Amino acid sequence: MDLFFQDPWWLILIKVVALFVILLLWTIFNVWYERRLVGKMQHRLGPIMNGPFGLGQALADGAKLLAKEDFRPKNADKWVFNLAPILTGVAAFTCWTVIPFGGEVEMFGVTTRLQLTDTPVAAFFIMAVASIGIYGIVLAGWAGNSTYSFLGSIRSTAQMISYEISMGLSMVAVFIMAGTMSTSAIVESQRETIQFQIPWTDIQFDLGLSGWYALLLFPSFVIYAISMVGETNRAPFDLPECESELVSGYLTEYSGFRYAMFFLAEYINMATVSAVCTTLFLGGYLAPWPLNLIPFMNNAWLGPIWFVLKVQLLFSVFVWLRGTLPRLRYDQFMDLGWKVLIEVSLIWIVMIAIFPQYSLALAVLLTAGCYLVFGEKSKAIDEPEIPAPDPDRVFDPFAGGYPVPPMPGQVLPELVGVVAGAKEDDPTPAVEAEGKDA
Amino acid sequence: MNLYIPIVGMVILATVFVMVSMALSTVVGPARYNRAKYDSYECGIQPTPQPIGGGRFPVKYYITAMMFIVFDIEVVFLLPWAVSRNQLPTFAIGAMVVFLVLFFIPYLYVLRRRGLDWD
Amino acid sequence: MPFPLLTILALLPILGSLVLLALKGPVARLVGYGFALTTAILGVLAFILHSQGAALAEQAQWIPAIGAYYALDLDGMGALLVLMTVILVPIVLLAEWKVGETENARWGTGTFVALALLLEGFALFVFMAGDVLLFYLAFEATLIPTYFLIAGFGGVRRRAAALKFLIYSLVGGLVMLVAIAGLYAVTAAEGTPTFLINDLATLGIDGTIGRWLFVGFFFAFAVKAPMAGLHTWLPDAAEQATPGTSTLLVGILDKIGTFGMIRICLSVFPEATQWATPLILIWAVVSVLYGAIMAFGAKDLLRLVSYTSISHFGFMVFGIFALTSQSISGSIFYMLNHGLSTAAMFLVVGFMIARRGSADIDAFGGVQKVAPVLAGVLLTSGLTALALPGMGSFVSEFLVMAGAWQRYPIHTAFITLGMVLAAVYVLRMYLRTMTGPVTEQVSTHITTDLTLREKAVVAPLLILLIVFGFFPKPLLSVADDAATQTMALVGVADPAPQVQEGNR
Amino acid sequence: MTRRRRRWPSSAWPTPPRRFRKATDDQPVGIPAATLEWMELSPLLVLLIAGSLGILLEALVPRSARYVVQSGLALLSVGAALALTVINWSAGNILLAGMDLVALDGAAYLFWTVLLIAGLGGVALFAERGYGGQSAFASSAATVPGSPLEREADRQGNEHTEIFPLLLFALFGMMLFTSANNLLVLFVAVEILSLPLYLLTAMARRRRLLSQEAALKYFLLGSLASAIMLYGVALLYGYAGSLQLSGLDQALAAGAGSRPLLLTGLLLTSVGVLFKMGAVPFHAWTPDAYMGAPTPVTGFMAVATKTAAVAGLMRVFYVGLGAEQWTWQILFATVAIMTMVLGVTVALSQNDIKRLLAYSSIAHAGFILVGVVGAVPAAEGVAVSSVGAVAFYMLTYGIATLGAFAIVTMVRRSGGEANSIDAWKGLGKRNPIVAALMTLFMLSFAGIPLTAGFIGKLTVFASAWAGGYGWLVLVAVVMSAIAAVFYFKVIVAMWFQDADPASVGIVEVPSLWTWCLLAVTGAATFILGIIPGGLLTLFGGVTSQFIR
Amino acid sequence: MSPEGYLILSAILFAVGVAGFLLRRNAIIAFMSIELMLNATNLAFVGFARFHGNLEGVIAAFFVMVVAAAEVVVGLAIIVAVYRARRSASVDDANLMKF
Repeated sequence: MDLFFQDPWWLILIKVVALFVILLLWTIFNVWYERRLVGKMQHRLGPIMNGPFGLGQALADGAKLLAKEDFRPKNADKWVFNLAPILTGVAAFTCWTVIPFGGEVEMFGVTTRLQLTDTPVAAFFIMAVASIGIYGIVLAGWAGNSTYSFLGSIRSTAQMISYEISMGLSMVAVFIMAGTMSTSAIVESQRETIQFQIPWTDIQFDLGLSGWYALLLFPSFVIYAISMVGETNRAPFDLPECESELVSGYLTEYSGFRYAMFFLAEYINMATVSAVCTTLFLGGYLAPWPLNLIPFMNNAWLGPIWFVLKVQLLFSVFVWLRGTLPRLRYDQFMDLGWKVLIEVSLIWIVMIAIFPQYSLALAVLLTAGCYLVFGEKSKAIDEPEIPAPDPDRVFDPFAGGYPVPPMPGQVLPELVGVVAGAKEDDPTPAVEAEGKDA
Repeated sequence: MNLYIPIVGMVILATVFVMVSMALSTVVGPARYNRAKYDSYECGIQPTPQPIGGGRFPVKYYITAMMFIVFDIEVVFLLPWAVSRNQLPTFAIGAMVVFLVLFFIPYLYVLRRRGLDWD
Repeated sequence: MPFPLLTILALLPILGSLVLLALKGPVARLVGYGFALTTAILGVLAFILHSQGAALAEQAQWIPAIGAYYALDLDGMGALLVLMTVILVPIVLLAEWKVGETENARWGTGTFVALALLLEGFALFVFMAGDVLLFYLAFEATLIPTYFLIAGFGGVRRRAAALKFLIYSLVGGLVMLVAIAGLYAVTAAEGTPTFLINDLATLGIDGTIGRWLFVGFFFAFAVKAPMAGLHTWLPDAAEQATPGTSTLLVGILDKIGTFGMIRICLSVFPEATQWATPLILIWAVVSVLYGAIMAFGAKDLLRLVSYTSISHFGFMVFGIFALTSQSISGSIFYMLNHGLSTAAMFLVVGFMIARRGSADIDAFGGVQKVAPVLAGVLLTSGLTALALPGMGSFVSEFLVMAGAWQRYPIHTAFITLGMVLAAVYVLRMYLRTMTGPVTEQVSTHITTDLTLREKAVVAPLLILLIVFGFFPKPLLSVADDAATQTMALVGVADPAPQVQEGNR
Repeated sequence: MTRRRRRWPSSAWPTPPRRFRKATDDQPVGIPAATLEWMELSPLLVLLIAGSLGILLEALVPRSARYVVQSGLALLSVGAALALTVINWSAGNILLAGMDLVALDGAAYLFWTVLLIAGLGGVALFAERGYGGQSAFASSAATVPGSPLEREADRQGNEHTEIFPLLLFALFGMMLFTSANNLLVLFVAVEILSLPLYLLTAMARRRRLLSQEAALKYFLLGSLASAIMLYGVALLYGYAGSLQLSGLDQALAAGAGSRPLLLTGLLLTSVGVLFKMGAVPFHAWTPDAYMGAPTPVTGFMAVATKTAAVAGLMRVFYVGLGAEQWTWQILFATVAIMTMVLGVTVALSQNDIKRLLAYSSIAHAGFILVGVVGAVPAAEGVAVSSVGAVAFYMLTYGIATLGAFAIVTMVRRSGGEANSIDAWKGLGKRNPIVAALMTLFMLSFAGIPLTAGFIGKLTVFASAWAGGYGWLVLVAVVMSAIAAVFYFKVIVAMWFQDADPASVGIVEVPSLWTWCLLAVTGAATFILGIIPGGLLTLFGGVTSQFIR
Repeated sequence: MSPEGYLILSAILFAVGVAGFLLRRNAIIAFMSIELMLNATNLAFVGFARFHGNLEGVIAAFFVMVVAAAEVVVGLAIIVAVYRARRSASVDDANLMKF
């Protein structure tokens, strides 16, 4: 009935093994790539010692972890503690089964696609499997039976499910446009070029620009791009494992290779979400514009190259974010997810549901609207008013019973009289109780 | 069904890999007993006794979880509709818009009641 | 639609009770009494009109879905009972003029009057109902005022007695409700559902279903007109309630039982009636004897009177189910007479108790000496109860016996034994309380003879009883008509005297 | 090759993407356009929209104005729904609406009317806050009972005006349940009606631990019941191959399919509905939920849930499983007997008025089931159908229940309700009017003539007998005689017992809401007891027919 | 296609759910048992849909999912409230009301 049915068993075997090996190698490469790139950004070298350009570094790290003691804290739940990394690891690999690397090719005399398999619900399948990965994290935190890991896993779960919604919603827009959830069909649907039409006229023109959904569904793309960072717990959204608060989050109790497994999964996941992004929004294995105008460039065997390039580019963005942005506060992070992304996604879905053919214009409209609502001006409204500290009032270092740092303009009591202008006053800390249920 | 055979193959391969390497690490790695090492990690102080299951944590997380469930279901409903969006009559599109609007109302409610605020 | 005399007659006391709820103090009782008297006048008027042959029936659609009508209809028996009711109520009210001032009373006299009027109104509805559902409705509705009357005024254990009364009546009533539901099912299956007694009578329900329904109705009536075995609520209620309440209870309310037997059981289920007759007759005889024997052994005056009533009700039931026009006519007439005589008994005993502060027979003795009028009145009313010739009750009792004798001589012989016992217990009671030496207790407590009010209460009762005894014709003819009608509906002919033996 | 659209050679695959900017000849494929009968469905829609609007208002209107806006909106919408129902009914709009999912027939309109009347009563009870300016609902349900946060919310005078939208949603679910022509809709409706009630149960202002516990029990048992019911629905679907009641009926007529499947499905489906009715052995939640829930909720729940449940029960079993009546009649007869016996006997020993009324409601569920068992269809020439009788019974019971619970809210001690019967002693002396009304309602419960309850019982018993279940009527009658005992217990306490100073309950004067409710229910109980003619004709006749 | 396999599986799952509800005392576990029952029903629905060759059962499964979600939301709210008030989620501890 379809191409994938016709794959003989040996071809499937070859593809599975090949994909597995590629993923492992690519991940090892990515670890090195990230460290090098961050190093460059921070004007240092990064790993250079092992192998050419330090390429063997990640491999060495893996080998080291393999040889480390892999112990389980005595309070931990035996089964779940072991199950969690397995779940996470397997889920990370499984996602890739439906990602298309290239189009239809001849291979050993069989016509097949450069893709392990595809199903009518492939994109949905990815979401589902990714959710199983979340189970791994929850269970890891729970099984560790330690405060840090538990809090970390709770946080990480909350974070991942929060961003999964906007991720799902942004994907819905793609499905509306593509009319399918099959990953290869989505890619193919982006092959066609965009016909531009000047509003209120019949004039149409065609720049040969492929109809990538990153263009056609720009807001969805942006939302997806943000959510995918949140989904992978990467900076600036790496709250579950933020060292300053939670030691290592859900990973706190893990060591040895079980730890390595989470580590591996995280990097695979980064690649996964990038690959999904590529597939859904960036034309997957299709040649980028203007190269797509050259017939040769659309050779199916070139597909993997375009694909890997795009994914690597997105991966670089991950690294870039990590190298430049500070970590968000948890409330800011949740606010962004719940109050901005979902809201915008919902509106966008409604728009696109009604007028899919005007998506470009609508995207502009929505972007403008978002700027108006969430832009600089409204910042002041969102942020709670912080009363300006009264410079005349002396700082109470134990306001509310906890040691607190001085606010701008305030002076530590021991500095009174030492610093010019600082004088003692009666300490009346203004503690404002806010009713929660407004 | 054949579509899923490669997936099953991948799952098996990945499981084998994960389990073998985990088993390998226990064989290869050392095992030196240290009582403190097997305690929960808590910055070196005596660990707080923890009931299995983690004890108490902010209700906020429950709200998040509940909201997630609601919205996830929404997405589930959107998906089949989205796929067949251009084969559907206007009524079905209108119905989905109504559905989304109905979703927006409680969302707005939670938002205004500061159910989504973290402090 | 003609002038709705019957509706007004029945609604007037109910209206009166509502008015009384709004009033307070002595005014209430006066106003209430006014209502009672007006009702009495209307009732007498209705009776006279009926005996003149005026058609007083009223009928209107009520609940079409189940075929219920608002139908009021005054037949001979109904007319007699209406007459009795409207006469008794003012007398009772007069007798209980100060009921609200006793220490046990929960509410004032006004409330008593209001409840009594309410009871009267519902009772009138029952006696005039031409529709089974309406009958039932009013039948059950009487429970509420009665319950409050018993529970609100009287002895210390009155609440338990009231609850006992209520539960017995309710069970009986609800069993009747089953029968009514069945009646609906039967008539609905026939075509249009109806609850009109006249329609039902023409339907002639028979067969197993008819017998079941008969049993349902009869059970309710047997509880009401206490037949031995289902009677236990009555002595308790009578003992604990005030004499006035007991009068209303036994004199008016319990008549509903015998009334219903004739009105519904006999006319709607003729076939089942004949089926059940042998058993019921024996039951009635047992009732007569049981009541008499219990009265004989009673130590409490009120209980004694209530047991005599049980005996007398057995009498009435016997007359009804003997199924001769004479006996039925006698039973109907007996209902009237029993109402009056029991009223006299209860009220007089009540006067005694009010003075002595105890209802124990042993607490009295030699009252004759200190209160001769009281003693005389007690004797007279006692004689009416034992059906001395010359009293109204004699006429009716004689008719019952004479009618029944034609068919059931053996039963009648046992009944006669009951009459003998009646004479014994009444006279024994009189002897033990009134004659003999004056005890110390009696002399300290019974200081006054009957007051004017009390005389005014008893006088009309005794006068009426004696008048009926000597001149029963006008009333008896009404009862005769009713009996003949009933016989026609049942479809049983009077046995010819010469074949009485063979007809057994 | 560049712009060639690749067509996949498979038909099993989704159709290839169609680009919108070129798609001018969009023809809907295979999916027929749904049609909605807007006017006929308007009562449902009004409630749904008003409920949603209520939530929106909750978000947008400032707190001080919420009470007025919400209670007004609730009253208006329920009133409007009632008016629309009556309009549709009198216009004779009998049809299957909403793609045959909703049956708008006489029975549906009948029960809608009863439900909406109960809804009006519910709104009045919910809106009452005459006792020290407080409603019966928690100031902040999310706070821990007894915590500083709760005290703070109390102090600020917060209140949950969300109760009104919740009420509207529950009412919507009930109406949908009543008219569901599809087993799935039935299930969805049962959830729509239950979920708001679970929440409302947990929101009592006083005795919140009790209230939360009641909600927990109600919720757990309720969702268990609905899960069981759903499994039954699945099995019936497996039997018939259709979720439509008419499909079920046809499958039964054809006699195809496996009978074990059918019987198991039937049994399991009835469990859910019987649970909602509070019939034994699925009654365990009733006393706890009634006792723990805020009294206004209890009143509303007692009436409306029961009405909806019995209506749904009759629709499923009369319309869908009518051909199987010899199986389920005996089942329901058994359940009815158990329900009556248990409800009555346990009620005898209750000393808390709400608990007493709860067991009384169980007993009443039994009486209603007696009416259901008869299964007398509405047809020309049949005077009282089972549907009509049951609907009328529900109306009378509902009116009395609303009134009784309204009075329960009024008798108070030290700021809270005094629910112990001891507190009611001597009420007749302290406040004869209230005591008289309560007496009237109790008499109506007991089925004493001249009250609406009597006519209700009569019609139900009559229809059961007409359906050939005379013996069941006998049992029911014996039970209602026993039931009278505990109703009279209340009456006795009010009129004949003297107040105990330690536990005396004072009648606090409520606002106009409760007074209106009491006036209406009292008058209706009385009037329906005397002249039920017109209404009974309407209820009992062919106007109460089911359609498939 | 015979639905028996699915039906048996779903019946087993359902029975497990019922047993879990009846035997476990923790409210959350009891509640999860109910969710299990709902999902067992879903399986039955889908199996029957396949057997009858119509989509009604599949649609039903969708609705059941929604209902289950709504139930989760309401149920967790109540359970959390109870848990916070009395620091226990055991059904046996909810004992303020007896008979």
